Amino acid sequence: MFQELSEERRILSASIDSWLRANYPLPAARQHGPANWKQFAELGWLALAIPSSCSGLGGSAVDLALLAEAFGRYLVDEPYLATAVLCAGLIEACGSDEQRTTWLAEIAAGDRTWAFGLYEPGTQYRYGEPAVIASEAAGRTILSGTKSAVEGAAIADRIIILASDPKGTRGLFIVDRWGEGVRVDTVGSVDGRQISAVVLEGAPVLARLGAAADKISSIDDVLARALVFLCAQAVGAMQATYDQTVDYLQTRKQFSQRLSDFQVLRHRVVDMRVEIELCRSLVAAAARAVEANSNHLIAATSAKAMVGKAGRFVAQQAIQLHGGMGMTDELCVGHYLKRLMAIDATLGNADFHERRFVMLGQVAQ
Amino acid sequence: MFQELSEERRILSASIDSWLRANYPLPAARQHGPANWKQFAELGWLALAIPSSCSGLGGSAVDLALLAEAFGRYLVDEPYLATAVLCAGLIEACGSDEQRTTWLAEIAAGDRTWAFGLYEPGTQYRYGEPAVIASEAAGRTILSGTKSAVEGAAIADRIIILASDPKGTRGLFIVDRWGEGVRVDTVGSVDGRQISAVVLEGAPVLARLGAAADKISSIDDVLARALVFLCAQAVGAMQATYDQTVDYLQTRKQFSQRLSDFQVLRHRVVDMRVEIELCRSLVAAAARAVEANSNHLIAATSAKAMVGKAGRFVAQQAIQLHGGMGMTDELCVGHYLKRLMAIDATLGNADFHERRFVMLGQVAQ
Amino acid sequence: MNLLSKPELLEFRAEVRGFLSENLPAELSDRASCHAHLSREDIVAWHKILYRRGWSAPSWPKEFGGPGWSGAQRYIFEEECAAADAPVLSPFGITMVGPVIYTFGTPAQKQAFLPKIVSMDHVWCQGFSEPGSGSDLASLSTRAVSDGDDYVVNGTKIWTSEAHYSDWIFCLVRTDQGAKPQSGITFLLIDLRTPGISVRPIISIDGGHSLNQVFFEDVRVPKGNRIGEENRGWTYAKFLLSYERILTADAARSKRRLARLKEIASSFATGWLLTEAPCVAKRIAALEIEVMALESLTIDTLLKDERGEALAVEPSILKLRGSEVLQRILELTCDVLGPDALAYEHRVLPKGNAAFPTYAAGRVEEYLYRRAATIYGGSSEVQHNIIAKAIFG
Amino acid sequence: MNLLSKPELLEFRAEVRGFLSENLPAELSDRASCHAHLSREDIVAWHKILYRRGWSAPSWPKEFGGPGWSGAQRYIFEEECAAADAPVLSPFGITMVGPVIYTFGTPAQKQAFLPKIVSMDHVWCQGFSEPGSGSDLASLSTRAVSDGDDYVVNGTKIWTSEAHYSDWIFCLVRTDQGAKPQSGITFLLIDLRTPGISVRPIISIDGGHSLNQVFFEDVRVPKGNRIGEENRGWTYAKFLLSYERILTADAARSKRRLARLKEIASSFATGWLLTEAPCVAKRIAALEIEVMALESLTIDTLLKDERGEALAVEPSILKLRGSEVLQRILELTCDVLGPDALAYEHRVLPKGNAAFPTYAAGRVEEYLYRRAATIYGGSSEVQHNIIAKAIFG
Repeated sequence: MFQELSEERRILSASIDSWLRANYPLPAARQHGPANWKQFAELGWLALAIPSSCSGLGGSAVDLALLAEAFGRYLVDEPYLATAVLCAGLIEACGSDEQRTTWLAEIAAGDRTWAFGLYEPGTQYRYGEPAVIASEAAGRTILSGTKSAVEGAAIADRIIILASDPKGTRGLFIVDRWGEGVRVDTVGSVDGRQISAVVLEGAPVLARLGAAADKISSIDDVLARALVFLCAQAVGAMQATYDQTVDYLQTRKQFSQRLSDFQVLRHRVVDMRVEIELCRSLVAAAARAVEANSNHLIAATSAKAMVGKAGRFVAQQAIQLHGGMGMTDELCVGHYLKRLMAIDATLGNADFHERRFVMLGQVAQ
Repeated sequence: MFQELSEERRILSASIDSWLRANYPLPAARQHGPANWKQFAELGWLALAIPSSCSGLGGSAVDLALLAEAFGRYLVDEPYLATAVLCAGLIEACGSDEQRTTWLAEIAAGDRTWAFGLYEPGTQYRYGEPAVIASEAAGRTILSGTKSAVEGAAIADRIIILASDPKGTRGLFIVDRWGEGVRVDTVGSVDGRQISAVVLEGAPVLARLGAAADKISSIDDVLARALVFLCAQAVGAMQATYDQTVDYLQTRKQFSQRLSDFQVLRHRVVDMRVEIELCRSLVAAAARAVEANSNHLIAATSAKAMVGKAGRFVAQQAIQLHGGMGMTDELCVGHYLKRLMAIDATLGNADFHERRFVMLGQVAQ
Repeated sequence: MNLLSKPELLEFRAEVRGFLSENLPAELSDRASCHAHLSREDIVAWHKILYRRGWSAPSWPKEFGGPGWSGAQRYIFEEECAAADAPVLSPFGITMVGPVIYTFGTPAQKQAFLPKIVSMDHVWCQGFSEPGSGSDLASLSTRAVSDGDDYVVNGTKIWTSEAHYSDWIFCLVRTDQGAKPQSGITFLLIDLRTPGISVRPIISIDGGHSLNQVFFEDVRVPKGNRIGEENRGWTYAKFLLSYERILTADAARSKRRLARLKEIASSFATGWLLTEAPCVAKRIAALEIEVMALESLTIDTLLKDERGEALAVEPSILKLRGSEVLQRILELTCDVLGPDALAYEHRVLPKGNAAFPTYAAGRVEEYLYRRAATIYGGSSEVQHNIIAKAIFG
Repeated sequence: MNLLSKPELLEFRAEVRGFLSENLPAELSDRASCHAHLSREDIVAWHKILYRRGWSAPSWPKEFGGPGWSGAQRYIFEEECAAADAPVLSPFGITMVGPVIYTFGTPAQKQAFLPKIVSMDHVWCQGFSEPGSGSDLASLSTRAVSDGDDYVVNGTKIWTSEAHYSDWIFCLVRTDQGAKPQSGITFLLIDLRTPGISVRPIISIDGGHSLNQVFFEDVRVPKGNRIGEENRGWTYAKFLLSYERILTADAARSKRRLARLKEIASSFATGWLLTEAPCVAKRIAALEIEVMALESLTIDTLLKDERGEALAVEPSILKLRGSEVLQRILELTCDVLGPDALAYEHRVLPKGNAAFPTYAAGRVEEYLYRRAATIYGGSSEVQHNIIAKAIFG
């Protein structure tokens, strides 16, 4: 994805790719479960973005992007983003020293998984005014309300909840996913993973992340990193979709010609390629911006907006070019479409990020 | 344009076409001036939409659409819309009996031309709250303010001005284009015609159209008819653009093949054709709706929105398919593009009419 | 639409609407609005309700059990059924093989098959496509060899919607290997319970099951089940493909899809980012105008057909643009759903939890399943080729 | 862009910006922003201002009079020039024939031509296209027949921008009728004042004059003005067409166009329909993001080129998408202008009348003239073919 990579990163990238190719089968043949997660821990992937001071490898957004690109290509569906990017990022940015030391080490080791309850029903991608309320009852803090579109909650140990206290101050509160007052309603997601609503009915808070409420602004920084992760995944998925389509057109004949001889189909593939090259470059730029912490919000938002549209275009065209074959669950193209749709819908779709781009002040009104 | 036409209308349509083909040369060879206008009067075209009770032929929106389609095809650039559709329509809808009898007869005979000052600088296509003010001074009503984007004002005899009196009541006031206090600033328009700003500096009002201010609501009805006229013109222009492009591709060779053998170019022409067929059908439906006075506002707005986008698409593709040749002023395709752009920008572009469609209540919010 | 506002048509519309409101079971319209794949039971149940009213074969002449409607009436019926979320009638009997049988069939075939198509005692499916033939239909390779009074059929058909619960399949088979691709083809009607036939389900990308692959191994088909002459099947297939293609724009159903989209968008209008509301409304407006144009061209074309004028490129235009617009509506629906487009169940989403709003149920599934709309029934590329041929030769 | 934020590059940017603010005459930037067609005087004047600073041949090595900039510096220079509305440098000398001369020319040719290109004492134009050859360049038919120390040239070239005020033209001519199309072509430098040359203006759809047709009637061209070998002109032409194609995305100029569009949109934000503002802002955002991607890919490609890696499809992608995005920006500008897009003058619109706002001046002209952006320099269709060939062979 990146034009120039250090030798170290080239090796990382190659090792990720070769492990997944050998060990992570395509959707039809796939098994889920804790085994993969343990493997990810052993490979160091769960520690990738965790600071070296907290049992991590201290990787940046660029390293995460390399991992994500491969995840996109091999359609990895473990809830990595929730635990290792979002929650690890929040703990790092907002946690106390002790919280960081303990919890990040647990994540790096694959001992505990986490989920992040950010959105709520009916407010789409806005999270600025959470309706989940933290209140004091019988000497303890409890949470009430519903969080929606929570990835990874079904199998998480802990859930971080963004909530307001009665004074309107927002904070990040941790609950035990299996504890009292916590109900997790889970359904399959469009890309064959799981998506949950977390219903909190007086759920006791295990801890609050960090002390100061003002750390809330760090959420946007953590989300920027997560957006780059999603975008890089999309680039990997788009490239794989494209590769399979090129192969298919070269193999398949119709009206006694190879499909790849039809000018209209050739040009369509070119349009796919153009989108991918532009996305790759913009996502790489966003990863560097997040790494450098410079204009990172706008960079991440731009990349997510572009990738959301391009991903759908590329996958839709791949299916069209595969004809009826593209509509079957047996081939991968449909799975790539669904993954790309899910990526678009996660943490703000293209529509949302175009509006956010305006709000971040790039477009004068 | 219409699927089924009465014998009478078929003859009208054929006669318009044959006169224009014989007598109205293409842009490069064209002369302007009063001669054409007199001819239009003799042919009965200026009387087409005027009620038979007022020296007219009593034609409906459908008859006007037949004329307009031919005007579009032959790139007629006389300011017919201003005099014979807009102003004649306003006089018919809002005028007193005497005003109707006198002025409509003058229009039908080609003796006087009119223009309509509706829009004002900086408010785009909104005209609900005119800043041109009618006030009383020395016993007469005078107008002050500026009207923009006025078609036909340069050569008109009379101008109808939408203005507010100091109480905010709106009315249609008539001024002498050559009279005191009226300045007409004219520049060439994008399609090689003329567009004016009318600057009113205490211009005395010759008359007010009708008596009651409540007739203002008729403006929308008159505009609906004008929109259908513009749309039908666009359909004629699109069809001519398409015909010339099909011819060009069949004639021209490249890489030892006829251009019309390249699949990508063939499919592009199909996309043009699809737009044209859909526009034709929708515009015909809008003409019938205006004729029947049933759902006519929404029908006219829909047609104008669709035609605005489709016209630009068709003409742009025609130029692309003509390559360098399409960029020269010598061929007609560029003139069609410019006429279609001007049609889009007149009385509300596609953007505006999509919003108006929402406001007319078709889209629940 | 103006052309539909004559008094007798307004009356007809009221009659249809009244019938639907009294006879369409709510649970059926619920399922039809949320699921891309209905069961045989649901499809047959609705068909029979219409059958009892005489409306189960809307395009058929009275002679064979149709209502003998005009084009305008057919469109109004479509529109009202769509607005009421009635299940779509299975096209394979009514729109495809039925007209072939009443046009080219023997008296015995007419008697045997037509009444059961109208009543849906037989559920039919279509055996045209084959693996490897794609848009190039004439390259099919399923063989039928004459053997006494029977043909013996070997080969396979694919993308066979509803085969897993159908009774009969109509097939194109090759009876002359030597001839040009189009001229060695025969049109057969095959009872799916004949020994040697097996059906493999194909799960589509939405996770549902409508598609199948059908295998024929030494399947004996009586020659009495052949339509018309041997080796002339391509003619009957072309007739079939050109029959009743006018309604393929699906304008009526797309209007209903737009109405649903508006319901979803409205539900956000208060809580949601208000600045977004006008932009969504404008995008919906643009699509609604396109659907109006499709509807207008559909009606124009129905009337043209009724006047006996030859149709040129209209059916291809309607299929091409109708399927694209349909997909754009469903795509915008997913956009507007935002995070609610993540949750996905082939059954209805959990009710009573606001995090899984009921308006989302089935929308993403429909988007995925209708991804095929620009592929099936002659792909967009094929429609482009057809229209280009009409223009340039 | 992150890759441009190294301290030495920030410093360079400041230097360029400072130079422009001090040396770019306001009336020149005014004209450049409102007119598609500048006069020879304007183009030469600006070129000479840069020449005095040593910046008139941004992509050239120092050896021949260029500044020896890195790719990043070249992009920054482009960006600052665009932001300041500096006239675009005429490409025919600097970007096209100059590099051909310094790569393939004789010492005498280098000495005679290069300094005058850098100083713009010679204005150059390009004689490649011919009537009838279109995108199929190799089918050209202008002939050059050897006659002693000269060639005698007959034929015609078309779409020759700036020919009416140029001094020299570089041409592809056919010197071997029998050979394959590509192998009988020779590359000649021709003085436009040679007897037998005539220039016919071609007025473009915007009403302006930049394009011409050039006629050659028994024009004698000394063989010393031939580049390289006879019949090998196609090689030099391919080199020319592949040189410095990276900046064709025009991302820097498109950023400026977006900024102008935003100025126009802002001027409506109070009086205008407020509900529209967010929709326009969102459409602008979508385009701005595309321009960011083009910019990012431009910089990546410049750096790749600088590292000496072979460029694959990047230049074609940049040309293809850059020209499309540019047109979409100009199209949206016309949309936002609404009724103000009707008034059109090739000179500036009347000032001081609010009905003809100054922000509208030149915008529709630019839209019309840039309609050619997807046609010239290898049309979008040709770029698609090139990329497809790279993918599929």
